[in-house]
Amino acid sequence: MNPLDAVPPVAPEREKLTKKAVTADHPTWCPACGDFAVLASFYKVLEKRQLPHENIVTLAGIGCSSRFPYFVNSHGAHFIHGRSVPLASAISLARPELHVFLFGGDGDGLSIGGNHLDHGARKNVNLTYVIMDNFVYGLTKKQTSPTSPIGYKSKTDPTGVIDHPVNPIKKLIAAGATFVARTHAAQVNHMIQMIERAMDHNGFSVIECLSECIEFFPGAFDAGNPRKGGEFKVIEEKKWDDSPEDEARHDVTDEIAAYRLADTAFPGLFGVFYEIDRPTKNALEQKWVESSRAKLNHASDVEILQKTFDRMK
Amino acid sequence: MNPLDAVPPVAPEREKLTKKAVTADHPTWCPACGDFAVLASFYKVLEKRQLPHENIVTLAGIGCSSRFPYFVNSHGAHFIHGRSVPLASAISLARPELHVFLFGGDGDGLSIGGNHLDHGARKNVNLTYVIMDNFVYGLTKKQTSPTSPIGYKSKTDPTGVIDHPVNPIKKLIAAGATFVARTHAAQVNHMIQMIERAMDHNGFSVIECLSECIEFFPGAFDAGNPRKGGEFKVIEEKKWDDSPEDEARHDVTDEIAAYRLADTAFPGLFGVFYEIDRPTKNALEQKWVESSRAKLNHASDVEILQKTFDRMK
Amino acid sequence: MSSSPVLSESATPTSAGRADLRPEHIRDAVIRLAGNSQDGIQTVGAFLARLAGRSAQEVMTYMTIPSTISGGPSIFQVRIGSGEVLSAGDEADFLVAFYQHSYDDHIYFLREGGVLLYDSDQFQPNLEDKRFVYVGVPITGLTVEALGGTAKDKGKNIFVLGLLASIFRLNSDKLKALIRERFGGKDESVVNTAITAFQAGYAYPVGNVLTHLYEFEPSPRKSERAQVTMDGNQALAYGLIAAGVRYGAGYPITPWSSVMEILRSEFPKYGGLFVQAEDELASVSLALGFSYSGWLAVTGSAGPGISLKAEAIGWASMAEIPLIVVNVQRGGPSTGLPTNVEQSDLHQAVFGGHGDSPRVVLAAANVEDCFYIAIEAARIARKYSTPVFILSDSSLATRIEAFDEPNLSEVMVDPKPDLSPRPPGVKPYPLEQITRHAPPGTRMLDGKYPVVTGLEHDEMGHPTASARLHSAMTAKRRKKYQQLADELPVPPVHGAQEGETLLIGWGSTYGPISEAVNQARNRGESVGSLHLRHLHPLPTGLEAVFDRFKRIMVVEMNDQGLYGYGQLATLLRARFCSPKIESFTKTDGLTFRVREILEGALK
Amino acid sequence: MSSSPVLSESATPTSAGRADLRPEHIRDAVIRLAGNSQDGIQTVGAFLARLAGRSAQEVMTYMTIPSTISGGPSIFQVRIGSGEVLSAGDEADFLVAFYQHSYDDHIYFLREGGVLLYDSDQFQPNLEDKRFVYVGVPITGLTVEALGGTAKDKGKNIFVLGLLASIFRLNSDKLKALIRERFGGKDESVVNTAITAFQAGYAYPVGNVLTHLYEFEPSPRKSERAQVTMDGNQALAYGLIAAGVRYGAGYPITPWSSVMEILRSEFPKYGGLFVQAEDELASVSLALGFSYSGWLAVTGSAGPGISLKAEAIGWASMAEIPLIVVNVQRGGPSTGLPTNVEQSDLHQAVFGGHGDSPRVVLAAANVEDCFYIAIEAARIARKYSTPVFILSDSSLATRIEAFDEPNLSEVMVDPKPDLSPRPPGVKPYPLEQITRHAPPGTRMLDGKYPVVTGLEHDEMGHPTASARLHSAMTAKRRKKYQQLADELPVPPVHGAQEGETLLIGWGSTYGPISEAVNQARNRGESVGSLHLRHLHPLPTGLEAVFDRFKRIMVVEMNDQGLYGYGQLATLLRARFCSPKIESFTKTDGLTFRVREILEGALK
Ligand SMILES: Cc1ncc(C[n+]2csc(CCOP(=O)(O)OP(=O)(O)O)c2C)c(N)n1
Ligand SMILES: Cc1ncc(C[n+]2csc(CCOP(=O)(O)OP(=O)(O)O)c2C)c(N)n1
Ligand code: SF4
Ligand code: SF4
Ligand SMILES: [Mg+2]
Ligand SMILES: [Mg+2]
Repeated sequence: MNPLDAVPPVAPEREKLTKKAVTADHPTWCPACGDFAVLASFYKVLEKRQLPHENIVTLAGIGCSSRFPYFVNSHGAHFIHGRSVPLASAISLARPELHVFLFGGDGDGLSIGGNHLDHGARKNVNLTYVIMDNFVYGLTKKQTSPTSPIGYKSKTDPTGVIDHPVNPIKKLIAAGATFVARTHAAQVNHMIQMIERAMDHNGFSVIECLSECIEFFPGAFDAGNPRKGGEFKVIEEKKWDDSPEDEARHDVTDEIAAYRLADTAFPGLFGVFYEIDRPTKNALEQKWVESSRAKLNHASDVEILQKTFDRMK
Repeated sequence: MNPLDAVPPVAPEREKLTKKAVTADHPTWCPACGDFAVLASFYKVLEKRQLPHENIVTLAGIGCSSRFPYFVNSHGAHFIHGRSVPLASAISLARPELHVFLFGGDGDGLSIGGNHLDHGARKNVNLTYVIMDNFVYGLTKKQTSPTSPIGYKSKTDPTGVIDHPVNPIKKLIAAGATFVARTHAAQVNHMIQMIERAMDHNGFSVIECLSECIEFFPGAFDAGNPRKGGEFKVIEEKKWDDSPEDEARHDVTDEIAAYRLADTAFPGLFGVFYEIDRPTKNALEQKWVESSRAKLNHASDVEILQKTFDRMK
Repeated sequence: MSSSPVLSESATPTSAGRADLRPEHIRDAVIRLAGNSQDGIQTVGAFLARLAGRSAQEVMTYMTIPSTISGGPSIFQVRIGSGEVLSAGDEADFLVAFYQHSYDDHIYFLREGGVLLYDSDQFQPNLEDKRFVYVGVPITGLTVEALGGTAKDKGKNIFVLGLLASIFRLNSDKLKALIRERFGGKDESVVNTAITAFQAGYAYPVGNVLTHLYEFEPSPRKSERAQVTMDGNQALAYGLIAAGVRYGAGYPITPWSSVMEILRSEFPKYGGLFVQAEDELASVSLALGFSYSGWLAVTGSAGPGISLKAEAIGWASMAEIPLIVVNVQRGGPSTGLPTNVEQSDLHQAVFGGHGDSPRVVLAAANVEDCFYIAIEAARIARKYSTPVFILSDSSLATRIEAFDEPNLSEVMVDPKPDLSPRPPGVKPYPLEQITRHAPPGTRMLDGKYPVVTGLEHDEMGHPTASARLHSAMTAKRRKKYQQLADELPVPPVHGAQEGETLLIGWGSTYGPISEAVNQARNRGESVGSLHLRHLHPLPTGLEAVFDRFKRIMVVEMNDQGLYGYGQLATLLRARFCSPKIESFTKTDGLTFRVREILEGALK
Repeated sequence: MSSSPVLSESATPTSAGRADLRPEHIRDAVIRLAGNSQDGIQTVGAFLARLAGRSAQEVMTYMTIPSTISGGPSIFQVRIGSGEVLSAGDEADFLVAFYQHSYDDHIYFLREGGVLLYDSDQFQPNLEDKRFVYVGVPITGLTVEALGGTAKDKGKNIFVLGLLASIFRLNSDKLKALIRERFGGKDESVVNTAITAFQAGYAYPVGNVLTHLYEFEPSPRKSERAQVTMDGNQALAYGLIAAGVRYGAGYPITPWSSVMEILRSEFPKYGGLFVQAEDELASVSLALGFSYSGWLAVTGSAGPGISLKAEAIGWASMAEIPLIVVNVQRGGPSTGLPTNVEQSDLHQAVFGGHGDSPRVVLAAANVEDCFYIAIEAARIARKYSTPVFILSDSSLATRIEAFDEPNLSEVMVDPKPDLSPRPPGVKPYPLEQITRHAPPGTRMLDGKYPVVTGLEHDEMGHPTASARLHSAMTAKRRKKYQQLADELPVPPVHGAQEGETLLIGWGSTYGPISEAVNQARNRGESVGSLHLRHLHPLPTGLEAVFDRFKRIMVVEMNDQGLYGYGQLATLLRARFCSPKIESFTKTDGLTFRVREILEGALK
């Protein structure tokens, strides 16, 4: 028996997937929390892409941002703190027809969950992960997060943060992620673009989205927000039009170049840093499945196990 | 009371620290396991450097390599799998006068322990960590490790490894380690050099040491071993002698350059990839201690707590 | 207060303006403030509690935290008494309602004849309901007026504080002093605004609508020591400091976080350090590193984080490294109810490790005990070189109490590690003695340096698979807890020393259980209670107490379990095999009301 | 064998060369091979076991793994019987010693009159000791000779297999067939070398030094089904496959690893997948992801790894996601004794989670049961949407037994997930029914899609802090286990159905306990035994059985605990509060000998 048998026939009649259809509970976030904009962009993407409703899966760990699944009307799971990448990986591996979306915070993804992020990346499991980075622990009310900048005063660093923060983009590139992008919750269109490109990427696609915690780190990302007098510097990607200008543009398949761009000082650059094709774990494992089943010329489960037992007599 | 009071007066009479003095149980490793050479180099370093015997601390997680502490006659701890970096960090932070050495395998340090490695690195805790990388799980008898190369046949990848392996050097540079080096257990002198430079580095210093698992991955590192027809390519470091040759040499403080060198194909390069000065967590926390105690003009513990209670009346 | 006549008649609103009323004396009042968490009603409650503490009155508070992120409805209840205050009260004498929803949700809690003080700018109560005394005050308007609209809603809380101060004839100077302390440091304007709001409330002619003003009888309790007022997490943190704990590590989680936040700021003053780690696995490992280096260390969390520490705590059992593990319990399982109270982590504390990995489990009975239990935990951890759990819970964590200031010169411990050179022949794991580790930096005069290990080992710490040694070492690790059990005193019985029913409790239920015993005895029942601070091992000799009662009823805030018994009840039944041990539990995420115990456990 | 007269007289070596001896018939023999793990004595043992299995004989093996990395002394013991074989035997009838140390360490285990077969090229035993029959064979030399020195020590094991084949008149053709199967696939020379070594051993004129040859009586047991021969980890892995489990994730650890290695290779054949994760936290999370996606999944480990899975297993309890958690127990606590056996993780399995997080705990009684317990675990996990622990241990993991081939067409389950569209109004967490999740990919016809969660929730899965709902949901989560308890059969009592003593056991102690009961009854005692496969919840109605016996003695391989009771004994005392429940435990890291039980539990 092959799990793929399990794919349900897409039922005939399908009404359009409206924003209303994908909207669930009203978010419990603080008014003006950056996360609202991320949610809105996700709704937009779902409306635009019209995926089969039942094949959308929204997953998260624990945190303010990780409350995401309650606000999206789709199959979903609100898991434990920091372990959502392996949870999501399994769903993607067992059910390739599903669209696996994962949301969470900087603490969830880069502190307690940092190792799973790296291993999910190197294994290149096919899923899309948006890290809603607010440089702070929101839900637990203002402790230092792995991305909190030096000097930021939190409840656990009352005199200011002293630990060198994580650079999520460098971390992801070094770990072997095949799609790495960065966006800003104040830039809805850019967010939508990034989410769409991430979901179109076949592999482990991660977006760091700067999303302001109004309550505990207001103004954190103004420097990247023109409306707040900041600058939203977007990465110019190569058009491969061998124009002279193209020289200067970024080759998203160049790992070293991507790493260098990730070194840009705060607020840093936005857009796609890195995108390559590498076989997904989904494909590699499926290949193994097929070759093993071919060797057994697709015998039934009972036949296969019986053969094994016969060898044990 | 200040923890530093706890430093014991170095007792007067000190006989020379001989190899015999630092040798403990006979290693339980398989004959010809690469780890013997790492142990021998460590003995050499201890003999050479003549540290106060009681201030040497040898720590490890779980694995063949992690049995290290039993074979060194020094204060030591054999901890649990994958958590030795936080254990060691605490010892370094509470007892700055100690020399904290940490040993372990690729599974211990890069699989289950991968997150602690990154956070130890960014916090720049002052300790020296030798990752004895054999590209396999030795103690548990031949499962895939995070550094096992694609195609390697293990008990958990009978048809050959399919997951993209970790590049420990890239991982460490991206995480913010302040000293990152690589060596080979067949090159005792190079190992000794690297260990000495690592211990002289003030900060989080890590050495990836290719150490062959004779039992489950024989010949894994021949390509880096001249005696086995391989090549041991050493990184040429800048001498800052503004000679023309120096141009081509590697600037160990250049993060991007170090990252590029780490991209060299197997067996890769050996030597110091990256070394910078960044304040250690030890120093930063100690500064905080001193300023807070100064503010209280070094009142006694009872006085400080009493003052606090007075504010609660 | 129910006992005292004052305020007991059901009065109707009156506008008779009698400028100053002769105050009635009261012994005890339960005041519930109901509003939104943004209104800073916690601050008001805290001020009242602090004031009570300063006036040598007993006080206990109770609060709820909204489970939503962005604030929302929340209450703060403060009970002030001239006599002993054991619980936050089953019903309110005074309800201060800021909004319609506050009124709707909490009027049930106001006792008949109680006073409803409400913001008449926000809503109108049902004045037809003659059970209550209604005092409507345009709180919002008057505050805005007083502060010149600048501060919008802010300040309402302090205005109400002024109101209450005049109603209860509280010492306004002491209160203003408290306000200055609290807001001092921030810029002057903040202090002034607060004082202005307070004055406005204090000056409001509440007499016009109220038939009485009240005054607390001077407290009879003559204590030579001043009182300190704080919540349970503060008491726990300062208890650890008094216990000589100087190092620790943790990861944030409700309701543990404030302990780590305090320690992070306080330890450096004492030359120590608390590290916020990347997760709970790292934090317990750091704590073990500190302990190994000679400084008994603390780590802590709530249920989810404690689960993650299980493996490393097992190492502490095996390697015999001292460690303090704080579990500020919340509703479970899994993420559960982060802001509600429950006592459902006891079994995990006792049995959570793989293998036979004995550890010590203690629980704090009230806020004051949070301080002393920390000292007891450190004493045991050092003496027996073992991990020790301290169980607290979210009600203790957030509850404010006033208690006699501890005598620091007596209780405080000097934690300096023992780095004195060790004579030849010391064994790291002697079979016949309790393990005493030589921390790194200690010279071993025979030149043999020890390795501590999680593998089974011989007396020298070398790994062994010897059948004989594993049996012997397992027994060695067990016996020290049996020795501890014999050393522990049998706790005193509160109330009847023998008779019908013995209530047994642990942790934060101490107050309501004791008060239930008092009330039951007032109505003539022979009831006593035994409160356990040492849960594992249990003190030797409890049988003797059990024998003196017909029924033994264990009262706890957790589930009745698959076989009908709560977690402590299960431990006691396994230990004593006495069928008379019964169980009364609940799982509604709220602290026990005295009435619930009277009706549920003593029916 | 002790029962049969054969081999019972103490003979001295004889050189009387009687070419062919009339074989004596025997019913049962215990053969212990003692050498180094490098010698491949496991292979010899496995061949003998497989042969016995094929000859419809009962067989049980026992082996030790050296705790050092680089191999070292190790034994493999095989007991073959024409009658029922319940344990690997308390003493050996035949000892094959490869080295001096093998002789020194194991001669104690050879019964009086037993045969010592030794490599006379390696050492000389003490021939003065007249208790034994000595058969010296220059094993090393003859093997080198036979194989032309190329293979050095390699091949000695197969040579010995040949020797034993001739001594026990085993079917050499069947054995050669086994050898070919085993070494087939590798290049021809390997097979030939092995066959040559076997021939050489088989041809050796052992008759010259032995007074008897032996032959097993044909087995009386007429089973219509053929026997399969495997170890416990294999039986468990194939049981999971038969149970329809197709996905899982794990991380290596002794003695669990071989289960994951088998599943990693086997699942793809069935269209599934087993993932080796970066650690245990990831592996349990992956397994939960598989289960959530509609495929009941498995994760597993030994103690240290199980501790790391505690938090996520709690999520499974709360979110009500089915999951199978295998714990192949080893000596604890902490890293403990990785290669020794112990039953000390029972308490953790039952109580290891924070909060009230009920789960199911099962334990396999023998190798055959490892297969069927997996099927039972999957049945329960699916029916009750719950995490289910399967407890095995390192003795079961490595022990080889032959048992009736399961009837696959009857037992095998089709695991296809139910993705059929759900009618309007389905609630993810109905209070009055058992939770049935709709996996992703399932159309919800009312357009409302469910979120599974670790937060307390209402029937729709929305987070709630409602007091009423938390009580109700806690009860909902509890009641399904009470329902399961009522559904479980009371296990049969082995031996006396009433009388003096009832022995209670769980897990791998089934064999020795049953054999102890048989022997005790032979000497006239009224003893029975009850073996529990369902440990949590316990089947309803055990009291009735307990009432039929005067004493109840729980026999387990773990510590007696702080209060004198092993882990199951503690659970039973808490459940039944019966003072007649006693406890007999040991912690030497070795399986029970029948004699130990007779002397310790039935004295
Ligand atoms: C195992 C565990 N540890 C700790 C917590 C407490 N906790 C909840 S959310 C959180 C971090 C929140 O920060 P982040 O992930 O950045 O999300 P945000 O709230 O900022 O969106 C923590 C520490 C938990 N729920 N579980
Ligand atoms: C929590 C936990 N998980 C798994 C194990 C089993 N285990 C012991 S060592 C090891 C990995 C060994 O590989 P590595 O770290 O590379 O060390 P090596 O033996 O290769 O030197 C594992 C998985 C364990 N002891 N504890
Ligand atoms: S606390 Fe911060 S992150 Fe959380 S909801 Fe409020 S604003 Fe958003
Ligand atoms: S198994 Fe491999 S790593 Fe372990 S001791 Fe043997 S050779 Fe060394
Ligand atoms: Mg955050
Ligand atoms: Mg390795």
